[in-house]
Amino acid sequence: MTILISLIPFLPLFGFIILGLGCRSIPKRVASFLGPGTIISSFILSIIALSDYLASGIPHPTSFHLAPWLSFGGFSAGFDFLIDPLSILMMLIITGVGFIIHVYSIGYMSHDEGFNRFFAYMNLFIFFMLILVMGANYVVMFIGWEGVGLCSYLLIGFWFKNQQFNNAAKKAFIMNRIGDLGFLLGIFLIFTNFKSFNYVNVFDLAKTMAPGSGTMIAITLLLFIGAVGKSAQIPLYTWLPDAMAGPTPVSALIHAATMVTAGVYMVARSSVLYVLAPATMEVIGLASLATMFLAAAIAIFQNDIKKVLAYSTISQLGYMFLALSVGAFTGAMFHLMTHAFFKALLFLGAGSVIHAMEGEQDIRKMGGLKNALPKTYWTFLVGTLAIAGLPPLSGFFSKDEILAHVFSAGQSMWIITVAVTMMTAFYMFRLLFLTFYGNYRGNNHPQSRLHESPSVMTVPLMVLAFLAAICGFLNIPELMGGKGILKEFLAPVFADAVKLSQVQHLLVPERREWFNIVLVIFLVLLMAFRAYRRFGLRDAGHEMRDAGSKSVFIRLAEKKFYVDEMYDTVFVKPVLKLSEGLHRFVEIKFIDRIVDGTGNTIIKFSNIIRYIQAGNVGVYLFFMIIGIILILFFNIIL
Amino acid sequence: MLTLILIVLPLLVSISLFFVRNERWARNLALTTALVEFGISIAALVQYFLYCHCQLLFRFEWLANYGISLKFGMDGLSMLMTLLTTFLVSIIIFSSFTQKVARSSTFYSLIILMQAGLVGVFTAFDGMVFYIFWELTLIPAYFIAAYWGGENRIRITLKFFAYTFSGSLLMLVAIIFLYFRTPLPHSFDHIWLYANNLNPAEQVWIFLAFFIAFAIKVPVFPFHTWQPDTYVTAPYSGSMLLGGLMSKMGLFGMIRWMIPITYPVLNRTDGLFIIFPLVGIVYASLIAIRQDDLKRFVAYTSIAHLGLVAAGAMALNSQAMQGAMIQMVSHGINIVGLFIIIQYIEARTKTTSIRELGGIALKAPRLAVCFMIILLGSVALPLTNGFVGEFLILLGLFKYYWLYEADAGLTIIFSAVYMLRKYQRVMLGNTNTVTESFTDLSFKEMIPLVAILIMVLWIGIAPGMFMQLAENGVGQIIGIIR
Amino acid sequence: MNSIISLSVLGVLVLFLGILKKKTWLLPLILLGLVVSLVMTILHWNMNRSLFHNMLIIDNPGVAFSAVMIFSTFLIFMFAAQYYRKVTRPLDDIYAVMIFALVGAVLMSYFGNLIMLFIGIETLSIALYVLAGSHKEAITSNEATLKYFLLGSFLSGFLLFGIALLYGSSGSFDLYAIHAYVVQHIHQGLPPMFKAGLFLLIIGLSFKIAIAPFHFWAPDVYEGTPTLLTAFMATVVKTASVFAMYRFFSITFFGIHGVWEMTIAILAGITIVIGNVTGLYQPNLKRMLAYSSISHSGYMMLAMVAFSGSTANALLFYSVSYSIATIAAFAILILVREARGNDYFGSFNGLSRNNHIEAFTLAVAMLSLTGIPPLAGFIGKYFLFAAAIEQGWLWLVIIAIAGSAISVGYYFKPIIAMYFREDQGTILQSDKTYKVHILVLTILILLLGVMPFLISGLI
Amino acid sequence: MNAVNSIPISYYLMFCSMLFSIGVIGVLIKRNALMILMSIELMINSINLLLAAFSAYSNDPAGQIFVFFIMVVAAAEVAIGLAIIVLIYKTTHSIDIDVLNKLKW
Repeated sequence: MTILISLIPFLPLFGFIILGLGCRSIPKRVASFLGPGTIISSFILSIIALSDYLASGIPHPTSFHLAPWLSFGGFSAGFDFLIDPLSILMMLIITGVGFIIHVYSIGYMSHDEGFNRFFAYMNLFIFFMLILVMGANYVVMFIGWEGVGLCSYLLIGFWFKNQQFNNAAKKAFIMNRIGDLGFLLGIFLIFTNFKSFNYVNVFDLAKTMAPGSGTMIAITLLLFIGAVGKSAQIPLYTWLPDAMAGPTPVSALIHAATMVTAGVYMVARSSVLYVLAPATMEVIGLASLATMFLAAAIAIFQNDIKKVLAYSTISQLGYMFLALSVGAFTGAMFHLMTHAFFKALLFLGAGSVIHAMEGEQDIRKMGGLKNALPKTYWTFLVGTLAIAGLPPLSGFFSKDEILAHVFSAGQSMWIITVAVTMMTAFYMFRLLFLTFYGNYRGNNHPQSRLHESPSVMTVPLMVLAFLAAICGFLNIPELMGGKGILKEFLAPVFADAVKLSQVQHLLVPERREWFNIVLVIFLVLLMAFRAYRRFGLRDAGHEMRDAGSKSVFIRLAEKKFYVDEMYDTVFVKPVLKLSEGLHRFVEIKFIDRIVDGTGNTIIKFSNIIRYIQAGNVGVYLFFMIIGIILILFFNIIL
Repeated sequence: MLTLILIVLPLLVSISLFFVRNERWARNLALTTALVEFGISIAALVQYFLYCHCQLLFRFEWLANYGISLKFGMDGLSMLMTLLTTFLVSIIIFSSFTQKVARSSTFYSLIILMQAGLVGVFTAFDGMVFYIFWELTLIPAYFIAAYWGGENRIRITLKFFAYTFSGSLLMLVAIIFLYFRTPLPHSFDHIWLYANNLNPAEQVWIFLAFFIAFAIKVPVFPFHTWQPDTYVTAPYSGSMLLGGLMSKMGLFGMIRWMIPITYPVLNRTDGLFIIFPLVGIVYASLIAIRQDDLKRFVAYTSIAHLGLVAAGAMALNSQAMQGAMIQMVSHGINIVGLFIIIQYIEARTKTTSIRELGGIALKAPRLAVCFMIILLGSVALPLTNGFVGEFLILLGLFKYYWLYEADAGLTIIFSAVYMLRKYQRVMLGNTNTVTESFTDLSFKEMIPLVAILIMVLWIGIAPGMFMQLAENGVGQIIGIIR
Repeated sequence: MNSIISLSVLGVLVLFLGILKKKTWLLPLILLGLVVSLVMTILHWNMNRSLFHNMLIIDNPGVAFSAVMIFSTFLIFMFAAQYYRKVTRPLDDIYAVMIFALVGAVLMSYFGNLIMLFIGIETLSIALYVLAGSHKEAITSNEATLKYFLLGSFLSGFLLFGIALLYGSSGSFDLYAIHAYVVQHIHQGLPPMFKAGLFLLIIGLSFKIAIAPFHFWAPDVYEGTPTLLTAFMATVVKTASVFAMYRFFSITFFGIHGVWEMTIAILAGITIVIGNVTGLYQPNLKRMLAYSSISHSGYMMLAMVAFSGSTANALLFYSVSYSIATIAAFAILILVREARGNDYFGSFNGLSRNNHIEAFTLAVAMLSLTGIPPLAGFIGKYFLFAAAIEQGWLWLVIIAIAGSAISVGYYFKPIIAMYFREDQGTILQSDKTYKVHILVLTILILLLGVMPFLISGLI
Repeated sequence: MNAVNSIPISYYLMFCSMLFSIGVIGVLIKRNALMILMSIELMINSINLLLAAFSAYSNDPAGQIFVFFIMVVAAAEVAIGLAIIVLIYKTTHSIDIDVLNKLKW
């Protein structure tokens, strides 16, 4: 069994090595088999792992010790894997969605000369992502944590001729690094308190500790900083929109479905620690609310199809963290899953659109594509409905669960959340209508050349659309007579957390819950309708007309609230100035001058005292007599 | 015995090399010597692990009535550093084959002499012998840098020599003073020196002397100003020797001599002296961000990285010190790798100015990959050698004082910033007139880099052996401190 | 004793040969005679006897040092042939005077009586006055000899006065008698007259050693004197005077401290600073070597300051290493001066291109003088520093350390010129034997560095 | 004998010291090589006198023997000195010591 489990991550690694070494020698068709092939096989293995887990009488988590790694002073952090529902779920998502996207990429990247390199990177990413979720201790998780960061760097800057893209990649890596420092500190704090890195030992010890203790809050906050960096929450979210520079499949896989959700996974994984730190939960709640709202607000005013989706991703991640903050861990994971499906679907759809438009990404230049790209349109529509949260699509169920929890946790938070849901619906439908409805506005690219993508791209779309449509039924709440399969599946993971949870849920009467659901659906539909009224029927010229009357808020939102600019002036520029200044003034003008100065002073001194050697006997005699007198004086008179 | 051979063989070879006039022979003789040395050190390693960490001691009463004895041995620390030395010297000599060297027989004889000195420093168990070898390395280093160096090399190298030499003289006084504070009969043997009976005040002075001497060698901020110029002006082999090995002498000296002898000072001052390297980390990282010359850039990064190591060494707990040992090895490997890459780049483009470079990755994917992996090593990505050491050091510092760790941890961010910046400017983007005709690495050029990459990944993925060596060595030191 | 006789005889023989115009026999005879007397000296080893009522005391330190001085003279004569190649007239007089000077030096290393000390010193000095001026045509040589003579005889006046006072207070010239006197008076403090005598004696000797502020003659005289004889002054004379001082202390103040240490410590400190710092600015090697010799006499004073049993050893080793290195440096200097007319550092440029051995030798000599391990110079410095620290003269050692740090600045000038500056093309004329001699010196420096136990444990 | 002993030793000492000092001062203030040479002779002779006196007081011949040695040596010194001065005079038609300062710094 250990072999099979360990094969799950190492098959992609194997693929990476083959593709990486033989980068230029391997023909494309081989690569296009090898790349997805490794993923599908590890997907199958994950299913085996799942079945094995379920089969084993009373399901219990199993951990495998693969190899020793760091060992010092009796402590050790080895390559250990933990197989429990949480990791199995993540593995399935990663490999499943990963496989679909790989297949899609075969078509999408077909014309790129870096084809093999692309698949090598993608495989490497899958490897690290699996390491991240399968690790049985925080250090192994950190390996994956940093590794996926590296892969996202490599893939964002995939077309490295363009320095803009490279900057985006660099930005992503560095911002992640900032988070990672927090994460690392968290790990150290854990180690110093629990004398171990292993989840099991740590949580067992943690359970015994008093809730709300300072160290616990510190640990969780530090870990959360890591999550903020990885999952693009305020204040470290600005890298994600830029990350759209990468090829669209990358955005779908890394920056929507999997990597960015690592933070959510990590918090869920350490749920035991988090429930013991209510203060941290509060912080997470506030941060996520702010992120949700801000991102949604920005998304409404974006015109780049991928940017809209990027901001929507940020805001959806906010949903998940909100769920975590109110202790709805299952809800968070559920939304993570559904979001993985429909956001991947949306991105791939967008990719197909871009592919058809031959690189055009500005939705103002699109419109009326639904005739040209029917498959893309329908799948995209499914995705939109799903994310907007309309029944019976997956998004409805996951959002509903979160909303329910939020409502029971606090009315005010609920109201904001609903508002964000409405905004989500609005910008998604805006995107949909601007892209596929109205009449074609592309000026530099004739409508005649539009063409539906090849089936290697559209089939994945359909698969994802199907999943996005139905996977909500995995977890139908009791309210609707479902029995929450996923909830039961994940229950053992979160059992302790739920037991220890500090969040007090006020009991909500069923009728009220039904009311909320209906209300939300109604509001969403309303938004969709408004979006249709504003964007669905329009033609190009009209779009630009009401550019005049814009409130301040809108202007700010269009400029993304100048956050990037602020960071640039507050952090980037000062650092560069400092670097310059330190070198010019401190290094050369001060420290080095002291060093050289010592030498120069000695030489000057030498130049002075050598004139005592006047060359004149009289002077010599004089000095000698002085010396003699002094010596005799000090030794005899004194 | 092996230890003695390790030291004597290169000495003899370097002397004989002076008289070899045929350049090709000189080159090959030098390389073979280096490889044989490497082989011997491997043999020593095997022996070390087979016979329960016996210290391979060699002892000869050199100046009996002055308490000086030629005592060499191999504990974990020495073994680790010796392996590093022999490995890197082979790499350095081999990588120097790609370019033409004037009076190469002298050149290689100096390098081999340097190796002898380094091995002596790392294996000496006698204070005075340690000092003698310590100075012995200075001569070849100086001559290599000053004879085969770049512009205004004379001034820079003289500064380098005078600066480091004054530091060492301080250490000499300290060692002699220490000698008379050892239990009777006085001896320079490290065990005697450890068992000194200094009073607190004397301890402080001894500590300062050692600290300054080692800090200049490493170099630790603010004693570092000789270093960037020297790295820039020295020939590549010289920069590699300086950055890869000579800087380690300082850190090794801290761990082997300074800390066991004067740790009470570190305890009493409560981490005051860790602040120097910590400041250096941030300071050098910040400066590195805006450096235009690749060699100067590497020089500053090495100040930052070694600052971290020095901090770890002085944190006085086993994790940090063990991490420091590992990180020394990793840094040696990485910096040599970086210098090799810069050497190749300059050989093709005749410039090390980042402003003029760019888009090399398009022309030379192999070089790009090697550069990227070594870069990852030095930004301490997990599964590369950089991570293992830095993780332990930071963990140890964290146990020492969390704020120090927070400061030192900034390297994680800064290293990413400057490394990626330079990588982007040099390798990525579109080619320009300078890099238009850039050719990818030849097989011969690949060999040293591949060897380095193997080490980078080996230490990163399976550090077990290295960690055990480090742990054995550090264990004794910590045992003394406790 | 025999060595003294043999040397004197040798001198006389040399003069006779001169009369007989047997020019070619000169050097062989001298070298042979030196070897013979060296052997005789060594035969005195371990036969501690005193001659003529303690006028001369033959003990191991004396033997060792006189052996060193004879050996140095031997080395210097090795280069005489090359140096006086161009000179046609027989040089019997100069050689003879050198040998007589050596006799004086040997006397100084055996003296057991202040009279003997005085005679030794004067024999040495008067011979040196002649040698300094031996290059009659050169005005610099004349100036040198005049300065040396005036200052020398002036200071020997003080020396004499000191001796007289010592005699007056202790009633004897015999060192042991003086020792007895000191032993009985040390407790209620030595009378001022005795002290005055003591310090005047020290002053007189420190002039010969060239200790600040009595060092002024050294640079000028060294520069003006013919190079070969400068080498003689810098090595033999210095060794003799330093050892004479040491001998005086070691016998008269056997086991007694604290009368003169502080004074000499201060003088030594000043000397080290002045020698090194002033040397930093010198544009030519010969004058630079003068300052280096000043600073080294400062280092040797550490042995007087840290006055204990082991310092004789330290002093011996130091003077050996110093003498060899200095002679080597002068040997190269002779060649360069011959080939390029002057001895400014500029004329050393690119020496390493065509003259590997010469360049290497000079480099080694310089490094040894700087005190870089594993060369002899380092071991010598180490012995002295160790002795000084053992006696608790840390501050003085710190000054000495600073001095040697500064000394890098000038000792490296020739190295830099020879190895790192552009070639001048001229090749030094030096025959095989000369090269061999140079190599011997280099090997000696290295050997003493690697195996100091060869002579470190002698006395 | 009595004649000698009738004067206390301290007088000799003072007298000789004065003579010596006079010689020193002469050396210091004179610029003429010959005069300096003479002053030095004065110094040496004062020492001779002192030695003689000492030896007379501590009935011990050594001092007076030493005086003879000193005289001999002094004679030799003077001989050399005069020779040197002559040499100097040949080259630079003066015996003023200030003329000779080619060698300095």
